[in-house]
Amino acid sequence: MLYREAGQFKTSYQADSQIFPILQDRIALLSLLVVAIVVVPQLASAYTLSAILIPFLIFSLAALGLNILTGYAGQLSLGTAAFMAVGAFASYNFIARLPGLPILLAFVLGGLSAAMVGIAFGLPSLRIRGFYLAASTLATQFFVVWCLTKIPYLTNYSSSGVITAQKIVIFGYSFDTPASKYLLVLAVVALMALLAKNMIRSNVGRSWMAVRDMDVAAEVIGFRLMRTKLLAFAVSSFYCGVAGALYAYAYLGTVEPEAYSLDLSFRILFMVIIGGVGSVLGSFLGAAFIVLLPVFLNIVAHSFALPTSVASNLELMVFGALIIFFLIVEPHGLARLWQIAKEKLRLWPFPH
Amino acid sequence: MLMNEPDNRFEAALANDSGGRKIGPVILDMQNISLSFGGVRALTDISFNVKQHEIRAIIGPNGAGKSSMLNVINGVYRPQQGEIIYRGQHRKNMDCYAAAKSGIARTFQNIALFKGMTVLDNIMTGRNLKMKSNFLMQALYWGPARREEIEHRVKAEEIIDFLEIQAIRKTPVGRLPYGLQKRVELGRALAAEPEILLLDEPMAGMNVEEKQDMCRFILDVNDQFGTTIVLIEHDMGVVMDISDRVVVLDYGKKIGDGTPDEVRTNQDVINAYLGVAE
Amino acid sequence: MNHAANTANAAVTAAAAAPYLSVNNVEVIYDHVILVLKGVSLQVPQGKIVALLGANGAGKSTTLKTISTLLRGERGDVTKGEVQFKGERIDQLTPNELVKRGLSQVMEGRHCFGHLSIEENLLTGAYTRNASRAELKESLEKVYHYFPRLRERRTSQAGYTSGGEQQMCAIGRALMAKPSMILLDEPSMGIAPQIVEEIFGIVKDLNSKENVSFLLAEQNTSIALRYADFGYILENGRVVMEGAAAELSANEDVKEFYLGVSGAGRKSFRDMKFYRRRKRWLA
Amino acid sequence: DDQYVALPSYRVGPYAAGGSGFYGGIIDYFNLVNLSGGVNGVKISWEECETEYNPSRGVECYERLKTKNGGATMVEPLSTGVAYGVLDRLATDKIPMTTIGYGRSDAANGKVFPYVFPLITSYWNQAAAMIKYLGDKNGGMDKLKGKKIVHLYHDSAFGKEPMPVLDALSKQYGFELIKIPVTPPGTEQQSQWLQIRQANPDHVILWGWGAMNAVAIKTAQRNGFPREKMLGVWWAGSEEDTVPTGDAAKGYSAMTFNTPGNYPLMDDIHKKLYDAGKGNLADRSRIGSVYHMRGVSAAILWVEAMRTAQEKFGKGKPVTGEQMRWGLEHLNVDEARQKAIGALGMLPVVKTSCDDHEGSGAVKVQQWDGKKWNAITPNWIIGDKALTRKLLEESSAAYAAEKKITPACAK
Amino acid sequence: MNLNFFFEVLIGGLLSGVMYALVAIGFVLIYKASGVFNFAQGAMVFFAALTCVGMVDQFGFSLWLAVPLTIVVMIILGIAIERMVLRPLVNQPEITLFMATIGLAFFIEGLAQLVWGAQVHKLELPIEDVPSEYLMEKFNILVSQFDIMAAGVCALLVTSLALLFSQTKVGRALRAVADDHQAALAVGIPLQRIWAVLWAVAGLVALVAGMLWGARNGVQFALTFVALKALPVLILGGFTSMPGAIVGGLIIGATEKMAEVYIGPLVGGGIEGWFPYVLALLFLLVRPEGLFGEKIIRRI
Ligand SMILES: Nc1ncnc2c1ncn2[C@@H]1O[C@H](COP(=O)(O)OP(=O)(O)OP(=O)(O)O)[C@@H](O)[C@H]1O
Ligand SMILES: Nc1ncnc2c1ncn2[C@@H]1O[C@H](COP(=O)(O)OP(=O)(O)OP(=O)(O)O)[C@@H](O)[C@H]1O
Ligand SMILES: [Mg+2]
Ligand SMILES: [Mg+2]
Repeated sequence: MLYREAGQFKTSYQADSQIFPILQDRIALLSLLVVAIVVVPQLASAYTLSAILIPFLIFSLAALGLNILTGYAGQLSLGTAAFMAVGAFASYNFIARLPGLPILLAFVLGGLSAAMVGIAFGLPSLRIRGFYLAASTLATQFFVVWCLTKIPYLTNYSSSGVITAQKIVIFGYSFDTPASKYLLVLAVVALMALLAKNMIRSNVGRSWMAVRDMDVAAEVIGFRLMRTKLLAFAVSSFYCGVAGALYAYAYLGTVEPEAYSLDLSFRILFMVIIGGVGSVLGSFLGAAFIVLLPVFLNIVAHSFALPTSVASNLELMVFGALIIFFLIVEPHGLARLWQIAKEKLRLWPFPH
Repeated sequence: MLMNEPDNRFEAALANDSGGRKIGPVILDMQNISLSFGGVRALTDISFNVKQHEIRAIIGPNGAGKSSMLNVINGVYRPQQGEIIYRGQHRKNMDCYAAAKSGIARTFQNIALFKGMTVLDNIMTGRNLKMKSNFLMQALYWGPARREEIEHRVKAEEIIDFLEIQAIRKTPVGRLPYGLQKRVELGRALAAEPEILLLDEPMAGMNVEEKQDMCRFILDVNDQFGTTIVLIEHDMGVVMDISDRVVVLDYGKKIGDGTPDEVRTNQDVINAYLGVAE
Repeated sequence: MNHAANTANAAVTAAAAAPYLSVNNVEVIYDHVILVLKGVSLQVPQGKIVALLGANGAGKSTTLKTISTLLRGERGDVTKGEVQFKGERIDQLTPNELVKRGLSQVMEGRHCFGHLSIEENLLTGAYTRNASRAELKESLEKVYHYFPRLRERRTSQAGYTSGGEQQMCAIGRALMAKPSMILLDEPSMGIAPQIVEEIFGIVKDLNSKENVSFLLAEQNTSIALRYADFGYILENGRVVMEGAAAELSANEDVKEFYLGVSGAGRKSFRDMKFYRRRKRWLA
Repeated sequence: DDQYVALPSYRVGPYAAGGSGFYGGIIDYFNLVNLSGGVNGVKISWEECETEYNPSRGVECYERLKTKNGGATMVEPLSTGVAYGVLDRLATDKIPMTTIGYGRSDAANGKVFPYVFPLITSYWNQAAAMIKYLGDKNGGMDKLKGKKIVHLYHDSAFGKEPMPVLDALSKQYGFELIKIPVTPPGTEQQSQWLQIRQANPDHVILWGWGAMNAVAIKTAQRNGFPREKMLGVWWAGSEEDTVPTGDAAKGYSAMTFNTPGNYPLMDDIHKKLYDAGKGNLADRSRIGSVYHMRGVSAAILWVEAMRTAQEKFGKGKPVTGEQMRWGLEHLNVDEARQKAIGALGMLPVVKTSCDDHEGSGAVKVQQWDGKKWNAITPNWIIGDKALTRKLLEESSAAYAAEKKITPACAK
Repeated sequence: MNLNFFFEVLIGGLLSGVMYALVAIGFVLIYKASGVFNFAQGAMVFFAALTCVGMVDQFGFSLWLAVPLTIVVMIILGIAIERMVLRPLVNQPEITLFMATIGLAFFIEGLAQLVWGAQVHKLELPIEDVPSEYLMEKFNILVSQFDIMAAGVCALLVTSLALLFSQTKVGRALRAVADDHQAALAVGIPLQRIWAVLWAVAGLVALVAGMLWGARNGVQFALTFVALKALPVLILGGFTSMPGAIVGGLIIGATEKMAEVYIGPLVGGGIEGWFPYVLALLFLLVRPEGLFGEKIIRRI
């Protein structure tokens, strides 16, 4: 009976509308943050930090962005990587062209640029729905990457069409070790996750979900479809844009536009669906699943001393099979699985 | 009741529980409304009006055009002909947002709740037009946004209490049985503190006891908040008992309009709908 | 619930007619955590109409879905008990096999195929029958005879028809399979009173002329008990009362809570239970 | 102790065919070296990690592999995206990376990119060599005047890379350069080939990668464009690019930095490895294929770098990444050395320095006869190196400025 | 403007469109019958072609033996997919099923390469991919004879599948299933069996597409990408319409080639990647359900 809410009575609505109304959740989250901020940078190896945790956090942020759009506002999108690319390339250009621009501000500007592109490409969503919309968001994907390869201005006329992210320097402190980059990414992601959580529990979040669940009814109740959907596109793209900038600045360093390929869009969509459509936690769980599982499988497969090509193919098959397996066990994703586990724990040891 | 009235109507209603219902002037006037879908004529030249504070029932056989009429009133459908006069304003058709903004709320025949959201959230959505803070403030969940959220939460809780659905406040509505969903839907509409409440078969799929409860809710809303109610219902017992005036549609045409007693004895209505005089 | 009475009653029904359909002590859990049916048992003798009554959320629909094995698609699990139809366990069969064996369900909330026309909807109902065109035509005619409104709308896409029309379509669709037993979930919902009477008339008709058995979950208790032979009352996932329809109609509690008539006869909805709400408001 | 190198490889996904051939070649040569006692007695060890050609998985692989077994001393991702992803990390980690025949051309400047080695040749030198070859073919560079050359390219950083060189040369020699992009992955090229047919060029440079190549050759055939007029880059000149086209590729030629043919070394690989069941390729018929041989060449250069480094820092013990870097910067794989290895002429002579991490820039042209590739230029071709050098200086200077690097030779 | 060239571009585009349609049909088939957007269609095309070629290359079977054997394999695959993936996921939201097909795509890709290796193969069909001499001489227009044959195959496939959907009881049942799984079950439609059959048929369509595309481009992993070319065709033609796939294919094929040839050079080229999507998107703004797709019913 570790996990009980019994005895925790909410005496005010204020208390009840806290982000995490259950004490244990609050404690768990706080300790997780403390561990992430204090312990992890101390103990984790450079490998864990720079090859696992940083991409995990960045992908979580992108997944969160997509989740706002797809999970909360119900607009299926396959253009995530394009918005990330806009964020990255815009940040790059802002810094390159406005010397002395604080880098965090550049990220925000990058995010805003992505939001703008998001709004432009979100316009069709007013008429188009479901898989039709998903397939048309591919237009964004291809068009943006095409622009980045075609317009030399966007890559600052670099001969090979790649951009090299400038060094991250904030208030004179240079973020170049894995641990410092990790902390920076963690801070950005944690802050943005908090903001997302706030939006979702307020009226904006409800407007998104209402539009997702039944747009006609939402309209009748007084939500304006256009504004709600476009806001979702904007916020989502902003998140993806910032994630894209981090992807370039805190992870890859030198990037070509193709790093933001359709493949990446799909991977982020997988994260959202596996983790849980319409769940902030799910974005993190999904990112963990998609980032970590292949690594784990890779290590396992190679420890069996199989021929590498066999191992690689098996890895792919197991990965696919696990996705299906998890969907069968819980179609609403890992977040829901987690929630059920909690519900069970709450009842434990008395079933039902 | 006007939109800019203070938000504390619930308390006000509680405080002076006078219950005196005075039927006022015509608030909504539908004139010569015609609506068709391709070849299907859902409504043909229908006129009727709704007075302030009254309970107005629309009855008629299946496919008569009742739901379509409600859809016209709040702008889901645009009639090809006719005029809607609401609070003195003449319009060719309504628009969903404008309708909601000017105090028209409704429930649907095939429940249209937001399935993925909890009961509380569903009811909170009903209050969206009254929320003023912008999304940035909401994202920060700071100051006015936070206060506003809590203020509205109080209202939502009042409705939850009123409808006696406290126990399921945090349950996702998709999991609720049909009858409770209907109640939540009513709650969502009430949360908007509407001037006119359009109810499309609010009692379908309920047993007598539940219908009694629902009637009570409707009467209370009408009594205490003075809300005008337009109601579609197939249970003649209910319609005859609680409505002030009844309009009868058949095949998209109006075949009767009047007090329950008048309608009950109207031969056309008996032939088309009631079968036997009750 | 009095256990002894339960078994006694079961014995009585069993003696009257071998149960055509029997549900034995079924327990159902949704989503691995939500316990909805807590040991429901009921029988439907051949050629009888049995009504399943109860408040919202009592578990009527769940019971019907358990029988028709449609529960699986809603993440519900039968954790205990068994269902028998014509003396055979059916809980492991697919719905297709059930329909072939003559057990059809009309689901709550219509569930018409929105993009198909009304007539196509009806025709899918005959999927399991290897019927000739002529036979199909005849069955269609029969449904149209019962529901003339459907004939008028036969070429409309079901998604665009009115609520009542969809309900008729759903019932008609089930009839197309020529079942020997029908599970009807709230057939009267959203139907004009005249048609409700007609639907129940059809039920009675099929029952007496074609010996079709019915298990109907219904909120409209008065009409259900008028047409049914036998009734079960479900509360909170348990059977709390059962008996012959006439017996139930005469029961004081049933009268008060399900039929809306108390000692003084039928009360106006306007005056009903004012106190309850009032009390709460004043508290 | 072993000399450990990291192999972030790919054996699944769209480029699996190339990846398995290339890494198979590397591992075969390593095994062969180990069989004969290693490099001065030091055995080579390696670890593979599946990148699926995906930058972010590639970075993870690099980070995972680099700390294994006491630290990796060299890495080769055979993917531009992955190479970019790890580029910034190399100097801090002190691990040299080779990008043989791909990646940034300007990385040949060791003063700016001390840890990157685009060994043998870069895209710019390839482009220059291609024009040189076409000039020779036409009977002299001056004959190029007025000729039409189509640059049919993979519409990406890769395909755009040679443009500065091609543009400069077209101006210099007066041929018309028509650039036609192909949207990746390039499974449909009907419109491009119609355009080409319409332009009726004298030559088509096929700057393709992956599936695009076979499609280009097939589409050329379906549009009746002679394959003899097509000249592919070295990533468009392997069995993987021609075999799937059947006979369509007959007469098609492509650049290469390996001379196809038989070498004592390849015989050894057959005998000592595959006959003993120790070969890395699943399919023996791929031994000696272009990708396989390219892998073997890469491995030869690495082993030579180890040898060179050991000579300076102590024979018989493994060298560190830093020392390996020195070794790579002081390579001298001349003909005598090639002969000793049993691979004389398989690759050009490679001699590196701080200024020149490429070490050669020489290529050959090979032609597909329907069954196999045959070299059709007896000598190694070198294009206008002065031009590429100039471009290289400019571009690497810009990079250095952007990254605030002061160009200098590492010790 | 050179009229002859214009016609070549047009015809070439139309025929390319047919090739796209061939892949699109597989999607339509599954979507129409279950409301599932089958992400694994590309992987199935690859798997089918590779299996067939693998048997020829590695076991030395003749094409006439390999094709029937592959058909058997695809049928088994279809049945297995129904049992292991679809059956447990019946009545789940579309997006869940979509995700499951993504998992499936990974699985099939891995399986194909595990069994047959990563090498590329050539596939030679009896008809060669060279310009038709007849047309060349007669009209001075250059059209590949292979493409003409592909168009014939495609027309045949579409006609027979369209007939299946519109004329048979199974066709009706399939459309019912796409609307509402639960209700389809309730009326006794044997969902499981139908799905198994359907996925098997989709496997066959994948085989046909795989053979033709494989003969055109070689059998290699990139076959999975042809799905990308089919998507705009789908949205333009409508997810639920067989004729839509063909018409959509023709429109997309023709316009994308025209655009690349006539507009491309003005903007730096390479617009084929996004042009069809933008075109389809603009079209959707007019008709949100595509050319022939079923109208999305939004009613309350
Ligand atoms: N898919 C589901 N997931 C979780 N809970 C469910 C689900 N379906 C039904 N329930 C729960 O099961 C209980 C019984 O529901 P059921 O639909 O059987 O009631 P009912 O008697 O048919 O009610 P009504 O008269 O309103 O139709 C309800 O409390 C409901 O919340
Ligand atoms: N969007 C639409 N498209 C096409 N036809 C429609 C549409 N909406 C309603 N109809 C048709 O208009 C007629 C009236 O429908 P409506 O839903 O208003 O009936 P109703 O009176 O509410 O019936 P019920 O009591 O059965 O709900 C019906 O025949 C219906 O099929
Ligand atoms: Mg209605
Ligand atoms: Mg029910």
